[in-house]
Parts: sequence; structure tokens; C-alpha cells
Amino acid sequence: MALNWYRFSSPATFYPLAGRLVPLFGWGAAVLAAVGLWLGFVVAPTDFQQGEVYRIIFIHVPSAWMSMFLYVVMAFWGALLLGFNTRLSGMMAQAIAPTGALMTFIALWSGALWGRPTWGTYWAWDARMTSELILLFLYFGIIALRQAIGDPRRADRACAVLALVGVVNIPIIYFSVKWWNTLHQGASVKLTGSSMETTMLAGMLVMSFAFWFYAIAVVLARVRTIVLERERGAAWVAELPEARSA
Amino acid sequence: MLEVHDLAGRRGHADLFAGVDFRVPAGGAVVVTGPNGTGKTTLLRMLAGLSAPAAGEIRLKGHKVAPFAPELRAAVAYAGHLPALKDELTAEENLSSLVRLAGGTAGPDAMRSALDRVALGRRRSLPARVLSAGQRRRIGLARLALLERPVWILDEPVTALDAAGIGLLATLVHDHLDRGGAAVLATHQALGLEPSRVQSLVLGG
Amino acid sequence: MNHWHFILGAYGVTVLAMVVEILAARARRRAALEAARAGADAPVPGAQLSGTGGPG
Amino acid sequence: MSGMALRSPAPAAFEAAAGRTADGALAGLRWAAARDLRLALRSRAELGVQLLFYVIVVALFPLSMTPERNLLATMGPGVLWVAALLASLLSLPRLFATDHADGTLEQIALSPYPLEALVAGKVLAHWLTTGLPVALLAPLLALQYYLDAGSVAVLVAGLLLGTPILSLLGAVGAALTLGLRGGGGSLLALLILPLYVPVLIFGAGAVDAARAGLGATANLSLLGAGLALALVGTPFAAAAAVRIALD
Repeated sequence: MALNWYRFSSPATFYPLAGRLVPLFGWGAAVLAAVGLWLGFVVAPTDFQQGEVYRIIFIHVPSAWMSMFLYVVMAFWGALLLGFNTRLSGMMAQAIAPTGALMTFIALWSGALWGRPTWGTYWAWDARMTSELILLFLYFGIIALRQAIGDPRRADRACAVLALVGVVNIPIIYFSVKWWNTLHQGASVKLTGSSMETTMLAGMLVMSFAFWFYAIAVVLARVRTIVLERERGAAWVAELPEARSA
Repeated sequence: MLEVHDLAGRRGHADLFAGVDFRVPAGGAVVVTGPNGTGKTTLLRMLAGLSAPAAGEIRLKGHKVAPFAPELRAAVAYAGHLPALKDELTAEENLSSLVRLAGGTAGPDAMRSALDRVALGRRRSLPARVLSAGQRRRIGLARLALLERPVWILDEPVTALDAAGIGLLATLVHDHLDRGGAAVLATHQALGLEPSRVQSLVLGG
Repeated sequence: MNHWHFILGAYGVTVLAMVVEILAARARRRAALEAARAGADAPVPGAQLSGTGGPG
Repeated sequence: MSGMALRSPAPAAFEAAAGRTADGALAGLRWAAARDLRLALRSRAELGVQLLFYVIVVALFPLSMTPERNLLATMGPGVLWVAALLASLLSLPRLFATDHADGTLEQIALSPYPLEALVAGKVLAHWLTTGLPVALLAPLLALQYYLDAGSVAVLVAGLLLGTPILSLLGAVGAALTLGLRGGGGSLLALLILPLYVPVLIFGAGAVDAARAGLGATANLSLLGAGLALALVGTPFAAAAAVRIALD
């Protein structure tokens, strides 16, 4: 069955579809997280060097991956909006920004708490953590720009341009910070030690999927709300069961 | 020359107008009127290609045009609320700058005679800052006379003009229609154009 | 402060942040539904066109 | 009607006018650069004020820390570069905000010349009136930081390559925040400063690398590559942002 993308690109048909997907991905995330934590805390051994604190890796790495992945996805939806003028992609980009910023914050927070016992400080200007901090500023920039622009149409398109300029700059920022870091500090300390235990790797991968499913569930839930906010006057909103009752 | 089909305009959540259809033939004009806030400016900005309509389409010489389309930019002379002048530049510098921006050639004598025609000859080397609103608006009229654009879109062109200025504007528009140009004006001022050439569009009816 | 404090700190804040995000999303959804229930906007004003439209 | 009969070009002129859509991107660039330079020179005082801002910021750091020679020498390049960033940031509203306010930006966007070329011309004028003077003034201010001749040379080379990137990237931010509350100030800084980080790192790092004997060619060539990328990409992003702002 050739999936007709255009049929789903209209908010009215997308709204119920997203409604069915949210619980699916939500529970999926919960199950995956349970398995991941079980792998991470029960199966994975105590590290001879770092003891227990390395277990923070199971949220630090997935959230760092998600923070960059979500920015790229947001830029993708932005490009789609500028290219094809599909309103829904603008709403998707808007829905992603807060979750992306949250993932970046989690990565920074967990990294700091892991760094304190390992390196003695919460912040050590490590290359990855520094670029993560700049990524957080980029997210705040997108969110602040949207708040400053009242009209949703202009906000979508302005944030799309900013996200595209940002996504081109992310690798450049990462490269320049790494360059700066090695010039001043030598190679940064490897967080994960020499070779990854298979169970650690498995735990991290499962947790990454858990984070991914969580992000999809929250973003889809938020985009449904944005659709409601923007299509307030539309007829199909009035007939919605939840809009009619109470 | 310019056709509009089922045009709709929104600002934020508010729908301004919908289902607007009209055709502006060569030599014809449409005068848009209506109470404040009914979207006259929004409609004119759409026709000039500055903003995208919420629905419907705009055709120039039969071809559908999107905002900022090159053919639209080449065909339209747009005069918005603001007279588009730089306070630091003199009247003559402003005029030549705007004409060259529109792709025209701005020889000094053409500038001087254009300014003479709008009774700004003696003030051409004064910075725009010191000119009155009416005088600044006249620089806009001189620009219209110099630009050879088939479609004029004028938003409240009479603001700040005195009686002589309005006469000047009426002559300009009249000659423009004679030459086979088209015009869309948002104004409540009677410009003495032959009723046979003019359509009236009332928004918010 | 042994390692378990830091682990708890990292995981605790993560879960807290996610719960806050979910609650915020639900609150925003309730507000949107309230607004939707407030009824559709005023009818869209039309436009009257008159006059012959000139020669040609 | 009392108005004199106006000269009216023959109908044939309409087709000619339409046909003569100036495809000259260069003509558009020249128009914008010449006009903006003339406007900037007409308000020279404002340019002077912005340069003085650069000078004052650079002088603040020794006052806030120590006049001690070695420390100042190590942090000199960084201070001069951060001050260059802030000077560029402060002068960005001049790019579009005044044109947006007096209606000329609409005429610019509606001109037959490509908007990307007009924006590039405005950015060139902005760089000539902010970035270039900052780069030329740097050697004088470097004296306050006891920088040796070699470091000053690398510093100025870095600034000459880096400040145009600041103007180009800044133009995108300025266009995005047109007409917004706090648009020219903190919002613009939040949007643009993260994007300035690579320029800052390679620019200031060039002097450190030179002093460490590693040579600054790597840093300077990366800045050059960044400039090339910015020259190709940002005019299109800025033009798109202007059109979005005018919508």
C-alpha cells in the first residue's frame, strides 16, 4: 500500500494518527527503559577503575545522542516547511525544540555528576561537554526566537532558517571545540575506559532506544496540542469528542 | 493584466477576508475601500508579492505568481504606507537611489526634471529629514513617474498630500491607465478617474 | 558523598525532568482544548465587487 | 486638474522595463554597498562611537585583573577577539532595522536585483565600517597587552579573515530578529554568539598556536575556509529571513 504522505500531512488526518501512536511509543519507552536499567544495574559488573559511578553512562550517552539527533530532525522538518510549505512540518519542528533542549540539559547534568567523582570537578571543559553546552544555547536561541515572534507562520519559517544555519554549524562547532581542547589540554580523558563491556554496550543501546521512543511520544503529544492551538477555528476541531464534552 | 482568484487573508488567528475575486485589465483600476482593519493593506501587500495569501492565487498576465516572484517584482511598482526615504540623503539622492534600485537609470537631468514636476525642484538638495510629510510623499510620486512599471499598487497614496498633490497623483494614475497600465489603489479619495475604468472593491462588507 | 549519591542525583533529575515535561504537555493540551471549546471564530467577512472593470 | 501634463513613456516601454529585469547581481551588490557606505559616512559619529566601544571594552580587562605583563600577554588575543565579536554584534541592527522602519527594506526586497546580492552588498558595507576598522585598530590596542610583533601580525590576519564571517553570520541573525521586541539586543546575541564560537576559537587560537611555535597557518586557513563557506551560504539564509520578516 503506497503510503500517501500527503494524506497525513494535513493536520486533520494526522491528529488521530498521532493520538494512537503516543501511548504506543510511551509504553514502548517504559518497557525499553526497564530492560535497559536492568541490564545497566543488575547485569553490568562494577567497573574496576570507576566503581559504580560509570552507570551514569546509561543516561548520559543516550541523552547526548538524542540532543544532537533531535536538532537534526528539527532542521529536517524546517527544511521541509521552507521547501514544500507544509504547515504540519512547521508544527513538528516547534514540538521538537523543548524536548531537544531537555535532552541536552540531561546530558550536561549527568555528565557533570559523572565528572565530579571521576575528575574531581563538575565541569572540566571537556570537548564533548563544551559542544553540548553550545548546543543548549542553540536550542535556547530557537525557543527564544519563537517566543519573540507572535505570528506562528513567521515563527515557523524563521525558526526553520535558524535551525538550518545551526545544523550546518554543529559539526563545525564540535570540530573547533575539539581542536581548541586538544591544543590546550591534550586528548580529553576517555569517559568510557578502554574497551566497552558487551553488557554495558547493550545496556546503553537499549537505553538509547528508550530515550528515542520517549522523545517520539512526547513530541507527538505536543504536536497534537499545537495542532489544536493553531486549528482552533477549524470545523474538524469542533467535532472532536474531547473538544465537545465538558 | 492581474487576476485574483478566491483570495483569503489572515493575520494570526483572525481571518481578514476570504473569497476575493477580481480582474484588473490593462487600462483598468481597482479601488479598494473598507473600514480600518479589514485587510486592505494585507491584500495590497499580497498583490505586490510581499506576503503569501492564506488561500487562493494571484495571476500576472495569466501566469500564477508566488511571493517575490521575479516577474512580479519586475512588473509591479509598490508604494506602501511609508515613503521609503532615508533621512540622511537629499531628495535627489533618495530619488536616484530608489530609481536605480528598481533597475532604472537615474541621470541627473532626469532626476531634476522629475523633481521639478512634483514642485520639489528647489528643495532637491535638502536632506529628506527636513522635508514635510507631503513633500516626502511627492518624491514617491516622482519615482512612480520615472519607473516604467505596468502594474501600480498604491496603499493610501493620498496621505499627507495637499490639493495640488492629489491633482498630481490623479494625473499620474490617469496617464498610467491611458498607457495601458493597471492599478490597484487603497484610498477613500475620489481621484476623478472615469467610472468606466474603475472597479470598486469593498472589504469587510 | 559516595558514588551512589551521584548516580541517584543524575537519574533522579532525569526522571524529574521527564515527568515535568509530560505534565507540562498535558496542561498545555487541556488549555488548548478549553480554547477549542470556546467555539469557532466569527464568520469570515466577504467582499463586494462592483463596476465594469474598464476597457478591454 | 492643475498638475502639469507628465511625460508618459510609450506602452512599448512597459515590455522593455519588464524585460530589463536586472539580472546583474553585481549591480545589486554595488548599489547596496555604495548606498549603505554613503549612509554610514553621513553619520560618521555613530561609527566612531562603535569603535570607541571596542577600545573601551579592551581596556576594561587589565583594570579588572592585573597589569602584570605575562598574564596580559596570554589573554590579550582572547580579549581583543571577544571585543571584536561584541563590536560586530552591537552594530548589526544598523544592517536592516533602519531600512525596515522607514519602508526601504520593502523596496529592496521588491527590486528586480536578486535580494541575496543586495544583502551581500549591505554586509560588505557593514564590514567595511565595523570589521575592518576593528582589525586595523587591533595593533594599537595590542600594545596594552604587551603582544610582540609576530603575535600582532597573526592577530590582525585572523581578524581580517574572521570579522567578515561575523558580519555575514550576523546578517542572518539581524534579519531573523527584524522588528521584534529586544530584537537588536539580547535576542540577537543569543542567536548569533553560539555561531561565532568557531571563529573565536580559530581566531584567538591562531595567536596561541603561533606563540607555541606550532605556526598559525592551520588556524588561518580554517578561518579562510569558514569565510568561503559563509560567503556562499549566508546571503541566501539572510535573504530568506528578510522575506520571512516582511511577510
